[in-house]
Amino acid sequence: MTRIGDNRARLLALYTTMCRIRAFEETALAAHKAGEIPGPLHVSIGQEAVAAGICGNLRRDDRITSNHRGHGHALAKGAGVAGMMEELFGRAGGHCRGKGGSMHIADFSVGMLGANGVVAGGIPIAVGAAQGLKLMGSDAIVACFFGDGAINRGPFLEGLNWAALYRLPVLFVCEDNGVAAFTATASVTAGPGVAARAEALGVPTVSVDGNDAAAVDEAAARLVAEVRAGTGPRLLHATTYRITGHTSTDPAAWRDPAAVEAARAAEPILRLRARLLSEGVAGSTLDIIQGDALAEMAAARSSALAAPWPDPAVAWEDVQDIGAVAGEA
Amino acid sequence: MTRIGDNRARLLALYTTMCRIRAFEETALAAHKAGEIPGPLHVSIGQEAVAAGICGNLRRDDRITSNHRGHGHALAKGAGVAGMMEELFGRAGGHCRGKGGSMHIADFSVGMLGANGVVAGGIPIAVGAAQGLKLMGSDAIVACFFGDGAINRGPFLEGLNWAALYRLPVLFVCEDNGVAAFTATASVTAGPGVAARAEALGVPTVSVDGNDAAAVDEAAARLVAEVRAGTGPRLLHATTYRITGHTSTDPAAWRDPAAVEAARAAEPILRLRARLLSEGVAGSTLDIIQGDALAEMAAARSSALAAPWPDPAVAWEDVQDIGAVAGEA
Amino acid sequence: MQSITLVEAARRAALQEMRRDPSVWVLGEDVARGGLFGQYRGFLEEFGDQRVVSTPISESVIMGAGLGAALVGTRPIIEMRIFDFVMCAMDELVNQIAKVRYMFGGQAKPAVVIRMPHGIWRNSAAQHSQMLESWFTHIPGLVVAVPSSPADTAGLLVTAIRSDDPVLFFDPKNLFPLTGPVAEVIEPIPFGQARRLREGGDLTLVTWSAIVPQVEEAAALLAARGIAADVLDLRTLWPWDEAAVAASLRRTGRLLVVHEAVTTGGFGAEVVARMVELLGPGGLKAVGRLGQPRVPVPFAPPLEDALKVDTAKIVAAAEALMRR
Amino acid sequence: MQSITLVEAARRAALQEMRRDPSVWVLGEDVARGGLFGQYRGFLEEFGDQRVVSTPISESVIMGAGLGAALVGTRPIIEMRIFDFVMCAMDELVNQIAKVRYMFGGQAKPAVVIRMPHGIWRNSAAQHSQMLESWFTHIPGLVVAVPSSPADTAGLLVTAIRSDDPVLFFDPKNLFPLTGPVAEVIEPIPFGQARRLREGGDLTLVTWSAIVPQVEEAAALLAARGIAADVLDLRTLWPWDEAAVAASLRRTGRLLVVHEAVTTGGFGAEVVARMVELLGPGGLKAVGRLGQPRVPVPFAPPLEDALKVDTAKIVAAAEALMRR
Ligand SMILES: Cc1ncc(C[n+]2csc(CCOP(=O)(O)OP(=O)(O)O)c2C)c(N)n1
Ligand SMILES: Cc1ncc(C[n+]2csc(CCOP(=O)(O)OP(=O)(O)O)c2C)c(N)n1
Ligand SMILES: [Mg+2]
Ligand SMILES: [Mg+2]
Repeated sequence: MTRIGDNRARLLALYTTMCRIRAFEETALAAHKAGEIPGPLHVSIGQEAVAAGICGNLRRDDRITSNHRGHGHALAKGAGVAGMMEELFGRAGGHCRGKGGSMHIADFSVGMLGANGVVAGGIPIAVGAAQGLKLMGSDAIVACFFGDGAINRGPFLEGLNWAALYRLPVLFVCEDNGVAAFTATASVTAGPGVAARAEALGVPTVSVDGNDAAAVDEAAARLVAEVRAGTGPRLLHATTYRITGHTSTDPAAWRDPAAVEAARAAEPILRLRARLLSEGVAGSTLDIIQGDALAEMAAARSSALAAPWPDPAVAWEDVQDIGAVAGEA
Repeated sequence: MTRIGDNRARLLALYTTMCRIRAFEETALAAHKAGEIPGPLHVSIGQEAVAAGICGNLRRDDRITSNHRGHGHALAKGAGVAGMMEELFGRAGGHCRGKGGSMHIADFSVGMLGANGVVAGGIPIAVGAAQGLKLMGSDAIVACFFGDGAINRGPFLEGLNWAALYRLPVLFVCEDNGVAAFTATASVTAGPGVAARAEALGVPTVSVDGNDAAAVDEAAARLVAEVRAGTGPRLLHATTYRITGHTSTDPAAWRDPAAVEAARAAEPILRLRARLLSEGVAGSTLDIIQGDALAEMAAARSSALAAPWPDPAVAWEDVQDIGAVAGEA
Repeated sequence: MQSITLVEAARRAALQEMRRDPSVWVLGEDVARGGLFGQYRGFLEEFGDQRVVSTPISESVIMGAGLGAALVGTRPIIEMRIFDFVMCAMDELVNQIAKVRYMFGGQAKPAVVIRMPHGIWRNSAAQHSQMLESWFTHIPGLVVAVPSSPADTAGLLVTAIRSDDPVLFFDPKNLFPLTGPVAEVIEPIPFGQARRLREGGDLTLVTWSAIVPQVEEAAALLAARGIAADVLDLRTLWPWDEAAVAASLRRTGRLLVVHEAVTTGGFGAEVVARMVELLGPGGLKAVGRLGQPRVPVPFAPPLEDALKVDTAKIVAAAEALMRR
Repeated sequence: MQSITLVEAARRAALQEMRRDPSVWVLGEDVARGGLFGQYRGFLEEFGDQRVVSTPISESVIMGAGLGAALVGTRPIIEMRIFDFVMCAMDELVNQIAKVRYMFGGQAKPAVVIRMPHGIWRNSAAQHSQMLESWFTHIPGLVVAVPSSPADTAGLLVTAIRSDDPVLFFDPKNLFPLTGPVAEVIEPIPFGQARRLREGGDLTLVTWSAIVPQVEEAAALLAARGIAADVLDLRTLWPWDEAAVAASLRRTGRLLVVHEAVTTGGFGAEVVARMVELLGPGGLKAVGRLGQPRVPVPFAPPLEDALKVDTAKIVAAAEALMRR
């Protein structure tokens, strides 16, 4: 790989993706607060480096599965912003025609096989997708995102064993933000943690500072190459911090304010910015990237707000082919 | 513990239990072949040392949970033979009044909380029983038996994590006979195995030759003491060999006959017999134990065969208190 | 009597029973922090972390551990957070909890309450809005409670906690903010007794759970149009008050069952079938069911609205039934 | 046409489709050894271990991996071994497979067949004898097939494998040894079309799955006693042949639904409710349901016999219905 020469370009690409994720979610938060977005909204503010670092190393025909906190994953994988924002708003032009909302965003056209409202729900799907790809002779791979809360659910064990057994092309990504909903994960997780569990299931594991975008990128590049080479699954354990609450309406008041302050200072976009500045990138360049991202998302918000609602008749569609029921009030 | 002096007595007790389990199951096999026992029957011939070694170290008020292959566990825990045999025969005097059969034998009066028709089904129940006992201030413990096939099911992960987390008094016992139904477990199990998985979940693990009754007994004595002392769960990984097929009607024809021959030679009762002989116990003493066991089970078989069937009205009982339906044809 | 929210009524019922009986305890995700909806606020402080157990996200073991703990004599309240996640614990619920007593010939006493806030929940989409209460009426060994008011929630929860049977307790999550009077000392409400919400002789409206307020509203609108509905809230679906429904039907001859759940395979089918069996087709003039069409719950408000049962649809269905 | 066993008919149907379409494959415990019942005998040898995948005992992932593999364009047959174990994979089935197409606005194509041998099975007790087919009629997105003959099993399985919808295929495990004629080339049988087993004008017997042979036997006995039953095997429960049942009922006016499953909450309730809605109470003379009482399946033969539906009970129920 000719990484050295274009390192700055890679970092700038990461920075752009991360700014776009942040801008998307802050815009969504504001829209939710303003009553424009219905239903629950889980944002990943402070965790952007993981999504950006992993997906930046994937091909378009690679697949991902995600969890309830999936905006970043989708955006980084290339999902269209308009379709994402409209989906959050429940509009006709949403990727899921307004049927899914924030917790069920999917964009199959870029290999995003869906967010998931069930913790660990994406793990069995990811290993199956990898098995299908392998069966079809493709060299595409699957990245499977889940949180630290998911490692206490059975499908984690079943899925990792399965992927290792059949040497499937899956990169498991554990976004370890230390909390599951309102509970510190450490307080409900026995043993040495996710890496030991994965290794015990035959899945080689690498740990990384998930708030260091460059480090995630580097680890991901290596792991994606290994997985694509057919050597079986890998797990990347990325430690990070969820700056905001569990849902958009959770003030996370139980958190230690000092810890939150410290986390704000160590958050990945600021860190990457510092790194880029130190590598000689002009601050104004970075400001423009950030500004563009905010503008892009503001525009997406206004468009979504102006976009048409889905026709009620749509409610009856796409249930199934055989035995579909006809629309009647 | 004053183990040294009464070592021979302990070994003889183990031998007796193992002979009784073997005799029970060979009698049951013959009865099944003769059409006296309906439904499926899973015997544990060749695995008796594990049940005997573990349960010999439990108190009456300790609990066990078991799996589909649970005759040995029940018998070793002290379940009445007549009630067990009648249960297999589906008779009124069965421990479960004929409602459970071989796969659902339970005898709560001796702490046997039930066999289970679902692989790994006993694991969540065992950890909950331990939690309940702890809550009530009891120092009783729970031994949880399962096979090597169970370690690929989610409840294994969830249950071990749980027990370690709350430091519950559970002794997990993995009876590793190398097969799950008709599949070699190694061919569907990734990673280094059950011990590594358990350690990764915070459960200290000991491995033992499960066909060496004395070794199982010794390990169990130590682990039971540790668990009872409140230091949290332990796992005993006992390797053994299932000499007969998966069910009583499975000839296990796919097995390598040489391996089966070797296993027959290394089976735990013969081994313990050799050990006892070498420790100076008379062969005639051992023959009497074996003969008594066979006679006991033959008598249980005849009694069960002569025992009354449950009254059809019993079919309607013990469903629930509120909302029970009245018997009507 | 004080007027309190439904979720507060549920909280007080559990609180009262945990004070009354030290063998009662609660386990589930975030319960030590008061639960997702505040149903257990203050419990940790009062009862400590042995009786208020915040668990990992391990639904199989949350359910199965509840059973195990019941088998040694404690009385767990198993909190499932949201109904949909019970799908992660179905073996423990259906193969184990529902069957142990029977399979073991009466030796086991699975005295657990399984709390599952259910129902359509303000644009939460398909995985957070299910209503599958009818499933569990089909499973021998289980009791099914589906309250709709603060007082019923409190009284039925007390009964559930004191019962030796496993009780599936469907908290109507969309009604948690609903207020109503609840007594200081909460008395148990017997299972299997419907509550009459309105008396009338023209048609019988049978309903339960989160849709009840809209059925009441519809009944008021119908009354204004000269149709007197006899409205029964079943409150529990197993056992259920066949006698009350039959008695009402003997007067009205017309039956409309209204539930939030999908119509096909919903408990409305059982109500209709049982009544036709009991009274004979000749004993009835018209029957109908109103529920969600056989379509998952969508996210967008106009789509959700298009499918879900509401007051207008109830009125329309009742009027159509009167014309038959 | 050759007469073969039901399990062999199922084997040939899957074999034919796997030969026809290389994207079809099968996963489940012991399938490489031919499956628990020999349904996949010879498959490993012909298709290799990439298309005939023996799995760990990991039901959640067996089910979920099938879905994932479908999402990238393959067509898995998910073998659940025995229905009861699907309880270990309900999230994957109900929250994921049934909903992905809808939740994702049509992007997902969950083209899986989930095979679940079900029904009462010679003294196998409560955890190996369940019949919960009605549950899945209540879940939007799912198709439910419940064949009872070798030819129907073969033809419906072909349809299931070719369908883009997720199909729950309930193999009637107690009928695996049943023989009947099956064509060399197995043609798909459309879903939603009942099969008439006997024509008659006195009452309509509606049934499906493993109890069908006993319903046929009962109908013959009834005929000998002068009662001419119109017997319909629904073959699929979603979609189901409302039109055929209604047409029959318009002639007979009497409906008896017979199924192995528990009566309460069973699909018989839906059949009855729907017919009363469609035809009006006035269009019917008598209706009844016959199923297992709301009791788990016990082990001992006399207990199992006391509860389970059999020919004598069917005859008695039909005669009672004629007297009403
Ligand atoms: C099976 C299941 N149980 C519970 C929930 C409720 N829930 C939603 S998100 C969440 C916390 C998940 O934590 P983690 O996986 O670490 O992801 P994070 O929110 O930290 O990104 C919980 C408990 C759920 N969605 N699914
Ligand atoms: C959840 C579940 N899946 C599948 C089965 C079918 N089954 C019964 S026993 C068995 C093999 C179990 O192997 P193991 O746990 O090693 O026990 P062993 O039979 O070797 O004693 C299987 C697959 C089951 N009972 N439960
Ligand atoms: Mg987390
Ligand atoms: Mg084994």
